[in-house]
Amino acid sequence: QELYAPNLAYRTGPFAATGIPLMNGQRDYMTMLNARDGGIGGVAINFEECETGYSTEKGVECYEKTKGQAIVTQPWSTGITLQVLPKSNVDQIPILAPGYGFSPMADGKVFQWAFNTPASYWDAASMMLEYIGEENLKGKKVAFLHLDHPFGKEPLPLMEKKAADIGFELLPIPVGLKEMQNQSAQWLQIRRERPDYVIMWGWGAMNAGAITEAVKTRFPMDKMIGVWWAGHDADLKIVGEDGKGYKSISFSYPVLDAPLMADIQKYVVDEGKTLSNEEEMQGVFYSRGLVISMILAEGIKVAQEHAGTAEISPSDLRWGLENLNITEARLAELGMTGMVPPFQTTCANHTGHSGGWMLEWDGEKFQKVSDLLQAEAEVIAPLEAQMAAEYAAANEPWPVSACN
Amino acid sequence: MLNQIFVAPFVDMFAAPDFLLQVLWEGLVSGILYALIALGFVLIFRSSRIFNFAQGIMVVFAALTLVGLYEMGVPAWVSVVLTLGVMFILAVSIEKIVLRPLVGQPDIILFMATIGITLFLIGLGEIIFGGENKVMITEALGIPTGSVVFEPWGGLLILEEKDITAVGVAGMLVVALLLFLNKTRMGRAIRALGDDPQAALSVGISLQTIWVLVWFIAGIIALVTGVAWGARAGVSFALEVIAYKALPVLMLGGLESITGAIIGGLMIGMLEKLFEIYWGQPILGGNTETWFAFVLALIVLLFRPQGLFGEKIIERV
Amino acid sequence: MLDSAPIREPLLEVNNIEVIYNHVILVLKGVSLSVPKGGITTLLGGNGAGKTTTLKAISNLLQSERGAVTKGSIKYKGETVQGRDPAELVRRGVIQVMEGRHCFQHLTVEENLMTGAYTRRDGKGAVAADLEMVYDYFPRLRERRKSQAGYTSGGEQQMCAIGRALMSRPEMILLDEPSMGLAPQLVEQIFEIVKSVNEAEGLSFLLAEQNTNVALRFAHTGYILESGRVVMEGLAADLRENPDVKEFYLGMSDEGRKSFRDVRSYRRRKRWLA
Amino acid sequence: MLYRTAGQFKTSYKADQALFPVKQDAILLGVILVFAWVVFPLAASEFTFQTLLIPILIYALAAMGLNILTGYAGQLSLGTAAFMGVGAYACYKMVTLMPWMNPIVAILLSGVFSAGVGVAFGIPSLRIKGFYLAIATLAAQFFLVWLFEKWAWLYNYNASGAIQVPNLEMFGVYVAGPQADSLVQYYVVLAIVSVMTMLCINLTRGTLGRTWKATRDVDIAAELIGINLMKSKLTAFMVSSYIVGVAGALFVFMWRGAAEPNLFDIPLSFRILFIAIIGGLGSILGNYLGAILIVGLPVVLGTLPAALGVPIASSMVEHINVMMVGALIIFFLIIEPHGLAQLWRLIREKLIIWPFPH
Amino acid sequence: MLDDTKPASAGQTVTDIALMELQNITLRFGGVVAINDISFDIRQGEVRAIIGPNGAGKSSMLNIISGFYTPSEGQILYKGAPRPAMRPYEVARTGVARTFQNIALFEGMTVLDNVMTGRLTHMNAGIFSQALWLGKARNEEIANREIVEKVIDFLEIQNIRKTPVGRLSYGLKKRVELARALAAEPSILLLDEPMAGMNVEEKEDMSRFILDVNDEFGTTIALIEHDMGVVMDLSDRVVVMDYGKKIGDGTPDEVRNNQDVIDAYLGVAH
Ligand SMILES: Nc1ncnc2c1ncn2[C@@H]1O[C@H](COP(=O)(O)OP(=O)(O)OP(=O)(O)O)[C@@H](O)[C@H]1O
Ligand SMILES: Nc1ncnc2c1ncn2[C@@H]1O[C@H](COP(=O)(O)OP(=O)(O)OP(=O)(O)O)[C@@H](O)[C@H]1O
Ligand SMILES: [Mg+2]
Ligand SMILES: [Mg+2]
Repeated sequence: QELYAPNLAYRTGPFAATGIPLMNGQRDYMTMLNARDGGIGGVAINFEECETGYSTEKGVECYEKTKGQAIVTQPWSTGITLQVLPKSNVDQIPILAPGYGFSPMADGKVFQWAFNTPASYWDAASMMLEYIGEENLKGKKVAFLHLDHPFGKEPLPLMEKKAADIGFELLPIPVGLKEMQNQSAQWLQIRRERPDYVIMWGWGAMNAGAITEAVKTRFPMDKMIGVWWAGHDADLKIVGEDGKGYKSISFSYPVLDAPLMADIQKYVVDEGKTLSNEEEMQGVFYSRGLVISMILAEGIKVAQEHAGTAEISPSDLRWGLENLNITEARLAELGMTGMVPPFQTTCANHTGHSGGWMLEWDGEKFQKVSDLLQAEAEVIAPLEAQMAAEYAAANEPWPVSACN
Repeated sequence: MLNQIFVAPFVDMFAAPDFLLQVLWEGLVSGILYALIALGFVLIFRSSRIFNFAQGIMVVFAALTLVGLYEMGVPAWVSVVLTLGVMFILAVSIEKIVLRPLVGQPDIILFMATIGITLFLIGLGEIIFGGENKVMITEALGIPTGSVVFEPWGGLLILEEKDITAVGVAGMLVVALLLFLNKTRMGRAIRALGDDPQAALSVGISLQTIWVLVWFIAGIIALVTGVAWGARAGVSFALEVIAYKALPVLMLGGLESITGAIIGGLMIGMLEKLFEIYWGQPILGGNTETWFAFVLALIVLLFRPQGLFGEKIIERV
Repeated sequence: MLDSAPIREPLLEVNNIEVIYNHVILVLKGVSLSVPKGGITTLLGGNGAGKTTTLKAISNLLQSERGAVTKGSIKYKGETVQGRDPAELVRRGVIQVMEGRHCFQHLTVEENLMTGAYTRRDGKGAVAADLEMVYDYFPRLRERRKSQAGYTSGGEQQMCAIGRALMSRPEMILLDEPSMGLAPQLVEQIFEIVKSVNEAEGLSFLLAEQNTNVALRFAHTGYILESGRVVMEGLAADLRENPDVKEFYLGMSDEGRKSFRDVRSYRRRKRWLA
Repeated sequence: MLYRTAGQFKTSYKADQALFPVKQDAILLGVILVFAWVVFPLAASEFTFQTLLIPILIYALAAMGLNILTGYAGQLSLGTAAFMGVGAYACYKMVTLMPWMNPIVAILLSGVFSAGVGVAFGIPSLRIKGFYLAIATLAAQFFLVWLFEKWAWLYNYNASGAIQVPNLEMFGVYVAGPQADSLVQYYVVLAIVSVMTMLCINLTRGTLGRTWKATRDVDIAAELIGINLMKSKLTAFMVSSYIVGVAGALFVFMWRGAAEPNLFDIPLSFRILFIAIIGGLGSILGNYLGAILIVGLPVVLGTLPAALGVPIASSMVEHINVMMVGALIIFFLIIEPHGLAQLWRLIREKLIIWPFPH
Repeated sequence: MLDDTKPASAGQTVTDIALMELQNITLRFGGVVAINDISFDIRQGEVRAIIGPNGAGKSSMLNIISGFYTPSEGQILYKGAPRPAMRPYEVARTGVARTFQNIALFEGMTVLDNVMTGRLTHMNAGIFSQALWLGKARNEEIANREIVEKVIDFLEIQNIRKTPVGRLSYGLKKRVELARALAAEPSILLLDEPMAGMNVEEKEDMSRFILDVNDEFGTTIALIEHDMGVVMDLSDRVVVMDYGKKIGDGTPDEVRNNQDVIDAYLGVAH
């Protein structure tokens, strides 16, 4: 008996570089649970990967292939998420998209089956601005360097709103999918416009490209902040010392001496079951992979308790993911203290808004340089509600739940 | 609007000449790199009328092999030699497995076959090297990594030394190739083959030898390109898309012309950068580099259907 | 004229070969012939008889047209040629001049000629001397040496192709319809060249021709091919006297040359079809 | 002796021009149609509909459009995906601006827009030939995708820049959007694709088809025997882009449900080109064979290790898959450069003379 | 003319009316003067041969007549009126059909389809009618097919009707090309070396076809050929070119005995 929780992974294609450590982390966590606890609630987890290469088409194929038995879909790309989102109501399978996807998915009433726990892109943008500080932003110019793709455009509504509210100039600079490795035009623009800050929404090969160009253009590194997918150790290692001061917001942090890491070492690495390596395991992305699988595992656990059976259905899992309560105490039990901030989800709140930390590259690795930052719920919530409603209207008939 | 199109950009250029120079330099460097890829294309096209789409992946493959070997502890220059060996084996296998059975087939079939090669190499490469972004071993190869800074008119102009090196190496490569093609027996055979493979066979030009040779040279060019590009942004499979950039360069310069590839590359590199910075970003929302080169090439072709330096298409009945 | 040339040892022997195109189209149905060293042998036959196919089978150029020799053997100087690289054959002295003037369109006439010397290793001087020789044979080519071959007239291209073959210093030339599209005095001239090369250098020729008249005048031996089979062979002189050959290949009736105006649609049956 | 044409005499030119002059072909077609209309829909699972049946039909249609241009008229196009995009975006704008519009009518109309764009980008073909012409289509490819990205009006200014198919109904049944049933969508696609195939067959065997083929084979000679090359090429661009546009609309509305601009980028163009070439340029049947191979193969390869119980990581399967597709493309090009359709033709020729070898 | 409804003007004799007059034609390619101030005419119903050494400019002359080259100087009178500048396909529609020195058949089509392309100038059903295979398109297809079948019968290529032309031998290809040109029912037929690469037997056949076309349909024929036997036997009048210049013009007998022609071309008297 097993629970089928497939992962639409991508270890190939132009985004593989950032995908692999995440997938490895996710996989190792589940492997560890299976080895240590015999799965969850006594049932083994079948954590099969279905390779998408970050291609939406392959993603949909994987979705169709797995949806028969799967209790969850982990689409792993904003494009695939957008594609399967409308189908989730019909197929009734929860979509788990931690830290990515469509920010308004936070609105659980409209997006009953979608979860972007523990934090959304709008959360990320909000925290980044907060970190810089309102006083430092007023009247300044902020370049928003982003992948010209749904993923890169996600935070724009919030950024535009904040720009208007605070009074800074927002300068969106798109990077085409084919220009990821050759961003000299974008960086010439940055040189010409002399922004005070660069906020980067990069992914895959774009990150390394941007960071090397930034170094070359002599843009002050400490004025450059990336989203959490632009905080991959390997991307910064290319420039090493020169990247010192580069920051990235994150909802996860590697705690190498955490008890969980010891378990991973014992049950996975020592058994030769990992696909990762020591260097990668110390990085931000690997540990984020662990966190993401933890969220899924916790959701399953809550669902099992609620349903009273270990063999839960997709709807049970949805209930579980809606009733996560990851407290400090629970994190301690999991041996993950400090690896992710505590958060809680509800039927109406599918994100949990955990908040996050600002990490900074010190020339060798990322260091936590802030206390826990929290996104501005009062700005984000109405925006979420509004865009969720627009989405529902455009996709009539679209079921909306009351959540009570 | 008219002001934005016809006046403002020039005012900008004039107002910050150092910046204009920087833009041109960046354009020049990308142009050289496009041209290098285009060179690989031209050589193969000349000898076999094969439009070798796989040149892009060969660049990635060469660069990854180099870095991979180095990471395994092989000294840098030994890695270079071994990589050349790998490129040679690749050339031989492509000739044996793909080209030989397809002799005399229509152009488009051969073009498709090279796309097949591309896919095959992507799959194989990812199995061997994994998908991670790798750091080019710039320093180990002794390529300078500093930068030269000028301050013309009180402004700032930054030239990376590795870019300067790339420009120099590319220049030498071109001269060598031109001499080879025009002054040697092999060069003539290469051109003959491109015209009429059947007749070339009949006079004893061995397709095998020439094709292996040509693909091997293309492999060397790919390695140089891979090092140059890799030094800028790391090496990963995402690099493969730069192959597309070589297409308009080729068309603009003329499919058979080495000079055309170089001049086409430089023109496209610089013009697309200028257009993007002074027109694209302010007026069109940016990212015009994705299509500018193609549209430019198209416009040129409307006036010269064989490209700037291509061989005139002989039409007789 | 030269009919009485002595029959020497065979240089090339084709033994009962069968050729199939595209795995389905059977074109040669058992062709055998032999070319003596230092002789001019001609292969006659109507359109589609299989002359070109025979020559290509010998020079191993069939492969690129999806054709294959499925039976029989071809031997040059006693060694099998099947499965060898065409380039190797050229090096060993067999070169083909293809039907339909395959010149390298974008190369100049002179460059075209120079490619003929591709396999040679005997130094620039010798090649240059041969280039002069070719120009002496074909003065028209000298005039047009700097033009791209693609822009020369049909006849000029034919000369260029033959000149190119001579540049390889072969022992045997497979000549596919050299007269096609050439002005009469040029045809004569080319055959004269063939003859003088044959006599002076001992070069052997296998000559596929439609122009039976000229071919039989210059060749020593001849074969007539019809629908992929050899229907007649013999000394050129004998062939010329054969009444069927006379009527069907030379356009002669008993009263001498027929006018093309008088041709009736009714014709006597060929004897070998009976 | 199964496949004997001997004895099937034609007594009129009309009969000789019938679609299937050979009886066995007509029977075969009948069998295929029964499968397509009855057996598959009854037997297929959701997964089969979504990953095989529907995409194969749509890809075959797109390839057919490309084949008209490249296979019949000889104009190489590397921009098919962009023209599909035009169809898809046109359809999206129509159904969102005019929600009352019948979705099938919208899909059929959207081809008109791509036909217009196709003709515009086809104009350079009058001067530019061969691979050089590919540049015109590449310019279309990259420019249009850029436009889909930048012109917010096209995607109704929504935040993600992607288009999402709304629920569309026809006679009370959902035919597009998340609520639509795969079976219904399959039938809609099948109907449209069948009709288009019929029209294509008619066009390619008639005057226009001959005009195109003449243009393709020797354009100079074609012009000298009285063919207006401009008209010939532009009609090819028009018809081709129309079909491709309809395929694009079907692609998004009947299958994918949502689309980002880069969906219509060059890999899709190449994919369709593969289908057309592996299937056979200048053949209608080939597009189906090619689509079955190119769409079906990765699916089969992907499920194979699991079915055989071989434990291979899915990323490895994917790597091998990419390699295999590459290798198979080369393999098929080598065994028959003129495509699967030609292979079928050869088999037929063999069957006709069977049991004799020649 | 191939149409049964029209009475065949069989046995038409050569008239004195010039169907086409070429006046002071000069053609230059960059520096090369391919044709240098040549004038001659082609009369209604005659067989007009153009001969000359290789590279003399014969094919170029034919290309000018069929509109593929535009003369650098000079003009063409066709059916009595000066011909304006035209695209080649427009020239074809005025009743000029031709064959090519280097066969230019549509290799991807069957013989039948190739010959049908010759009828394209006579077919004009709209695209919708074709797509639906209804009414006009279908009738037109059948009507033209009948004409084409007559040409095919006439040239005795019935048995290869459905063969792709790529598989044919050279001689048959030439015949198919002739069929394609004939199918257009031209007023003037231009043949560029129709008998190159044929043996006597085949030349005899081809001669018969050419003569029959000329006799039975009254088609005017301009012909380039290197086989003097053929030229002398078939043609009514002969133009001789050398290095782009006209060096002789007259009946076969006149030309045969013209010393310039003998020197430049014939070598020996024929
Ligand atoms: N590539 C090919 N594929 C299929 N059939 C072919 C091919 N080449 C030649 N044939 C066929 O083989 C037969 C012999 O052709 P071949 O060219 O050898 O004749 P030939 O005697 O040289 O005629 P010609 O005098 O016209 O040149 C012809 O019937 C032709 O149709
Ligand atoms: N498009 C062109 N560009 C340049 N030169 C040309 C072109 N067409 C023909 N010529 C030149 O014009 C001259 C006449 O060529 P043309 O083909 O008319 O000769 P021809 O009399 O038909 O000879 P042949 O009997 O060998 O076919 C030749 O020298 C040829 O090189
Ligand atoms: Mg022949
Ligand atoms: Mg000529």
